[in-house]
Amino acid sequence: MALERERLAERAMHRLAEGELLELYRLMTLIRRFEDKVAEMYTRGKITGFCHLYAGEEAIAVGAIHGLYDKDYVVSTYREHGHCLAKGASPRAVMAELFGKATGISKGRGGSMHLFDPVLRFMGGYAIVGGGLPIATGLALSIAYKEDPEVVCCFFGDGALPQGAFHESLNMASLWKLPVIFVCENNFYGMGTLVQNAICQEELYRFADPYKIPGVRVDGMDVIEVYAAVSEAAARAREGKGPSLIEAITYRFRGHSMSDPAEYRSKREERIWQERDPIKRFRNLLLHERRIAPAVLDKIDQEEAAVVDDAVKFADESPEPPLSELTKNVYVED
Amino acid sequence: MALERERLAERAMHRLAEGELLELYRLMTLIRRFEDKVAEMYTRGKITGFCHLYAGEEAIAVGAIHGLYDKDYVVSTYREHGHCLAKGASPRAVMAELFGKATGISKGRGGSMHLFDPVLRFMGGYAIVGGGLPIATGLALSIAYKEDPEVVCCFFGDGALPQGAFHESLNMASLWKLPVIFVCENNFYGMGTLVQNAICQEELYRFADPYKIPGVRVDGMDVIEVYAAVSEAAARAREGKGPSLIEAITYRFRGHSMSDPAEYRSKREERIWQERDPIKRFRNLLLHERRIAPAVLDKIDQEEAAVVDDAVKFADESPEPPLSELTKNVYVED
Amino acid sequence: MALITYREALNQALREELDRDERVFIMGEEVGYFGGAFKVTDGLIAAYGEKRVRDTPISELTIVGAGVGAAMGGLRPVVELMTINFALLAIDQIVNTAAKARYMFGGQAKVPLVIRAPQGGGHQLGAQHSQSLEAYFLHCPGIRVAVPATAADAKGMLKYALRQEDPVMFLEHESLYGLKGEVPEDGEYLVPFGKANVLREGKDVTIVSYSKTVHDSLKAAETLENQGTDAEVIDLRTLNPLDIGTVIQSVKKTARAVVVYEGWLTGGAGAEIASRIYEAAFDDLDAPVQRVASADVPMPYNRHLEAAALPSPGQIVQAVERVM
Amino acid sequence: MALITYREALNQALREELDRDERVFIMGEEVGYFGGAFKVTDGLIAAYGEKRVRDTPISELTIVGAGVGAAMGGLRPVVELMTINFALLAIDQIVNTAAKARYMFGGQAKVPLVIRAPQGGGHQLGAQHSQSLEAYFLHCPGIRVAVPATAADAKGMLKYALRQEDPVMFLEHESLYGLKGEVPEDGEYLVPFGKANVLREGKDVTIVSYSKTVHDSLKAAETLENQGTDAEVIDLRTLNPLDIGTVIQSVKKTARAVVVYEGWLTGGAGAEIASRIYEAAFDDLDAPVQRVASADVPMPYNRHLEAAALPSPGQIVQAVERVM
Ligand SMILES: Cc1ncc(C[n+]2csc(CCOP(=O)(O)OP(=O)(O)O)c2C)c(N)n1
Ligand SMILES: Cc1ncc(C[n+]2csc(CCOP(=O)(O)OP(=O)(O)O)c2C)c(N)n1
Ligand SMILES: [Mg+2]
Ligand SMILES: [Mg+2]
Repeated sequence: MALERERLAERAMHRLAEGELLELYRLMTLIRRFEDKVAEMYTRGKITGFCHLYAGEEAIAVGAIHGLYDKDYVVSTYREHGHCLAKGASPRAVMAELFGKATGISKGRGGSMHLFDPVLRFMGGYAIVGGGLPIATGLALSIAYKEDPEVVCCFFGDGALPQGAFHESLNMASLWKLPVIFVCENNFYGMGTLVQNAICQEELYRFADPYKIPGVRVDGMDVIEVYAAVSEAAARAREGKGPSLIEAITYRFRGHSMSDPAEYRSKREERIWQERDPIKRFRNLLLHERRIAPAVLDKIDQEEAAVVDDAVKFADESPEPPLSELTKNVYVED
Repeated sequence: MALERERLAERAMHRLAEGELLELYRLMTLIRRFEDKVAEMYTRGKITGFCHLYAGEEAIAVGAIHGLYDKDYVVSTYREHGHCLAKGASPRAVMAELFGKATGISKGRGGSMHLFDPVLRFMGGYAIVGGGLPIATGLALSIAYKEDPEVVCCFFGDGALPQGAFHESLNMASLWKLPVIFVCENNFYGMGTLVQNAICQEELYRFADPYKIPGVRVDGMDVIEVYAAVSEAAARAREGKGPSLIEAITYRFRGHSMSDPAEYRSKREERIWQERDPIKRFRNLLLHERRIAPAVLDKIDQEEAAVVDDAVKFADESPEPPLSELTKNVYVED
Repeated sequence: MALITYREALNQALREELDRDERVFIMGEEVGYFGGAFKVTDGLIAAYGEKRVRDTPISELTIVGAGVGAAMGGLRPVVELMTINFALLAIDQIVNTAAKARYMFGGQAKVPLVIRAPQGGGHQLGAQHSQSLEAYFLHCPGIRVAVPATAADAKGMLKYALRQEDPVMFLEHESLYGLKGEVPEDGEYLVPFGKANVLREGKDVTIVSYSKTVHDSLKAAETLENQGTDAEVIDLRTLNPLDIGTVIQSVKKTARAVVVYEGWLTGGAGAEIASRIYEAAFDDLDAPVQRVASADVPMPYNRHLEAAALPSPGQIVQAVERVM
Repeated sequence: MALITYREALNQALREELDRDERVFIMGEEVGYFGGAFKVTDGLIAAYGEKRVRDTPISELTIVGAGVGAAMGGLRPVVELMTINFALLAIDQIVNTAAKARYMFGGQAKVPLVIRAPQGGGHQLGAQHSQSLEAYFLHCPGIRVAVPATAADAKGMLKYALRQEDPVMFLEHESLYGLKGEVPEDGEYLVPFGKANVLREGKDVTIVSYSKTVHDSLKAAETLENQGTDAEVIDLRTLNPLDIGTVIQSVKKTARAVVVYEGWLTGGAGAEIASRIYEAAFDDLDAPVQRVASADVPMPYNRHLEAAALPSPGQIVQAVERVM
């Protein structure tokens, strides 16, 4: 099956125009730079609270969302900066949110774990493990109800599989053939717990079987492979054939959150995964297989660095939400 | 696989002494008579509240619990009169509970849905669908912790499979190799909902697969087949090999509860299942395969009828719990 | 006006709103072919089809979560929880998502979700099937709490719930479904949230209640009248918003108040209502506010014990006697 | 006595009880090798092994349910919920099983289960990670609610919890873990439930609080002292049992009371405490009881908004000024 996946990915690769490939590279680079900068700003006290970075996992958000249409929905977790940026959010709005500013994507009320933009159809980061799956299922139900052509792409971690919500959602989505793609980011850890200490089945995609939906495992460090799998699942969903489960194998390059030194992982393990860095790997592929000039990619690197610097400047200079608005938006304003 | 099951059952049948077979017959007969009498008492207003009868499903409780040792634990649902009687409860104490009397198995505080007897290791009827599975998992954990030789047998309906608690419990029990047997009584309906309208997978035993535990489907109208499957699962559990999932196909002969006329089922369907009546079937088997004299079985029928009449008399004559005890036992008494 | 039951009034409200607004749909366990565990949705699937009236698996957490998602997707779901007791499996999605989404997403998320649930005791259903849990939702900013006591309110408030934008816990009492009352047939009959109803005027004492115990309070008021005490009875209708103004106005007149509800006494809605009365009318009160509620016990099955655990007109009369 | 943190005191209590009673074991997410999300169980797995300190999957409902089952099976589980916010996924097993089993099974079931959970805001963790939910458990007969404010109480109360038979919600405040205090080293140091602690004697006003806001109240009392107001500060320690006697005794002396807590204002524990004060000391009160609590909003992330949403010593001082 892994072979079939790779063949699919290869075909997808050849289908993609150079502009698209560069766009994928740009987005992954943006996310990495963004997260590195967030870490720096966190250390400097500009960002507080819980802050879960996406570095290392960029290929999943970028590949998956490239497999969707603009009007498709995304539902995510507390580790969602990457998904939100890949869905088209302005780095300024996301950074300003982390700074808690009024110009933030959630007006400074949400913070790192609760980004939201209905125009982009980025339907929220949810911080209860497993909490996004029922929401995604309901969004998919609304699509089916309206007979709209969209799909929902729902991201969550390996840690969510032992949650009842995962199973309830898969059953409901399958039973009703809802257009939702469940993307499990298996980075082998839920906080400090190894996946095999949390789940009796390490091949997470196998949980699809009893629900009679496709379950596949992809290399989550390969943006094209993720893209291919999600495109396929999206097409299926759009045809009314129901949900899919995609398990993307990945690794987070940092601790669980900014306050976790990840002492439960060995340096050796980290090194092995650093070598599979999805951005480096994709860069090599662009350079050697698609013969893109290094200067083109270097330029993107510089541009994205500038974009992130600009986002920080914007966030820093943005106003705080007024104290007078403390109780605003608990309910609909009359 | 069905064939293998049958062969296993046949072997078990031959292993069982005549006394044991008669005991199985006696218990099934007791439960049927008991439930018929409960229906009568309900109609006469002696019993109130929700009341879910077990008629038609007797082979599961009786077969399964015969596959256990006395010191093994049973956890059940709101449809648990049968399990409780099969575990050895006095019909007097159960009937008195339904009458709400101080002599009831739960002192009149629980009612039909909440029978309990720690001495019998009947660890309770739970009325939240799926609610018993985590309890059973925890009891199994306590056994493993104490390195005791017991197992837990947990009964629940097909309606519990879409509940998160089912999946969480299977995962935890498998992960920790706990001595628990999950027995799903698939009677095709959760209230008025057909199993295929609630679950995307009709072969419920297949949910065992991703959890890497044995999953089998047995004929729940065949007391010996159920017995054989549970004995096997219990042996496995006692050897430290962990949980099993057994799906027993059955049918409830009455509505969901005393207030449900079951209009969603066809008369034809009901007739087909009446023909598979587990007690009639077992009676035939005893008469024809084991050459037991009809008079022996008739005598049991009469005795159990008398036992049930006696239970009603006892319940009726028993005292109400005193009003002064309204707030007793909310907390430990000092 | 027509004399119909609380159950029929709810059914009528659902029909009218299903007719009026295509985005309205119903989902829950047994709401379709079974007609609802308490028959509130009876006949709706035949009239509106499986798309508008959807039977679900037994998966409370995901039923509610999917309701939130569907509401965010632009629909107006009515989620029925078979009884409030099962809401405890779904309360994470109620408290952590439905109630918070608008605020935590900077005012950009809309969750016009109505969660209907029968609640209450009195039918010997035992500890796990007899609870009244409105206090849990009252103690959660971001979600409205409706507790109608009459057939007319059941209709008008449910219709109102479906026309406003906030999520709502719509709590019906199992003992009220058969209660008849005059209900306007008008398809535009709405009872807005946050307006208490003075059901009986009186000058000696204010009895504040909601849901089923409103009727116990009215019964108590009759007994009191015979004893020469003239009680004012107020039905709050919604706990969030809470129309404390109407209550205070009454207390300023009577100088005495009794709060009656069916939830457990300790930490129940009555403590909040009483506190608000004291805070706004301390100097007007001639006696401490009395609370009449369920005993702090898991509901016993035995009928006499259950009756003793529940609030009753007799207890209300006694509470009034204590403040006179 | 040793000067140690609240966190260390809890750790010590767990060690001592693990040593004392073989039936005691700990289970929860990250309690083992990670040492607990807040490091309360740090080092325990190394000392006691995987049997006594068990890492679990993320399955709150079943973790708690399994705790109930294990307790029924004769053990004394300490279940850690990583934070109280996740308790909402498990509250069905808390309310419908743990709290009810003894009563509904006629006094025959024993559930000596301790559920530990950090709670509270103040660290910009946003709406889904900043709640204080003690009111949900206070409003549920059958389960004790412990809310220790000091290192010594953290130790003594946790040890007491593990030696009594009722299920307990043991709620720690995230902001208190680093707080130091003198803690008896005695392995038999127990702080029994239901005995409030008068932390500061005063004659002008009674400030009643628990958990973290006890410290805000003590700070406010200092400010008040400078202003010439002599405040008595009472730490309730447990909400169930609730030692209202100690509070009433104080109020009879001061004639004024302010209740301070971090849960949401509406429907919070403060309403219950205030109601009990009125009911027992109405004639002694010179002013209505004031409640100082969190604003009725999902916790905002922005630091200034969060600070404004939380109760503070300044607000307590103002509340006292209102009753003087
Ligand atoms: C219901 C719930 N339980 C516990 C937590 C605390 N928590 C936050 S993230 C996390 C680990 C999740 O791991 P995983 O799903 O694999 O996602 P990852 O962080 O690896 O992306 C835990 C336990 C939570 N937020 N929600
Ligand atoms: C959590 C929860 N949701 C809903 C109910 C209401 N209810 C009681 S029994 C039942 C059907 C259960 O069906 P099944 O599990 O197949 O058991 P059966 O009654 O067929 O034995 C439902 C929906 C409940 N008791 N608990
Ligand atoms: Mg992970
Ligand atoms: Mg069934």
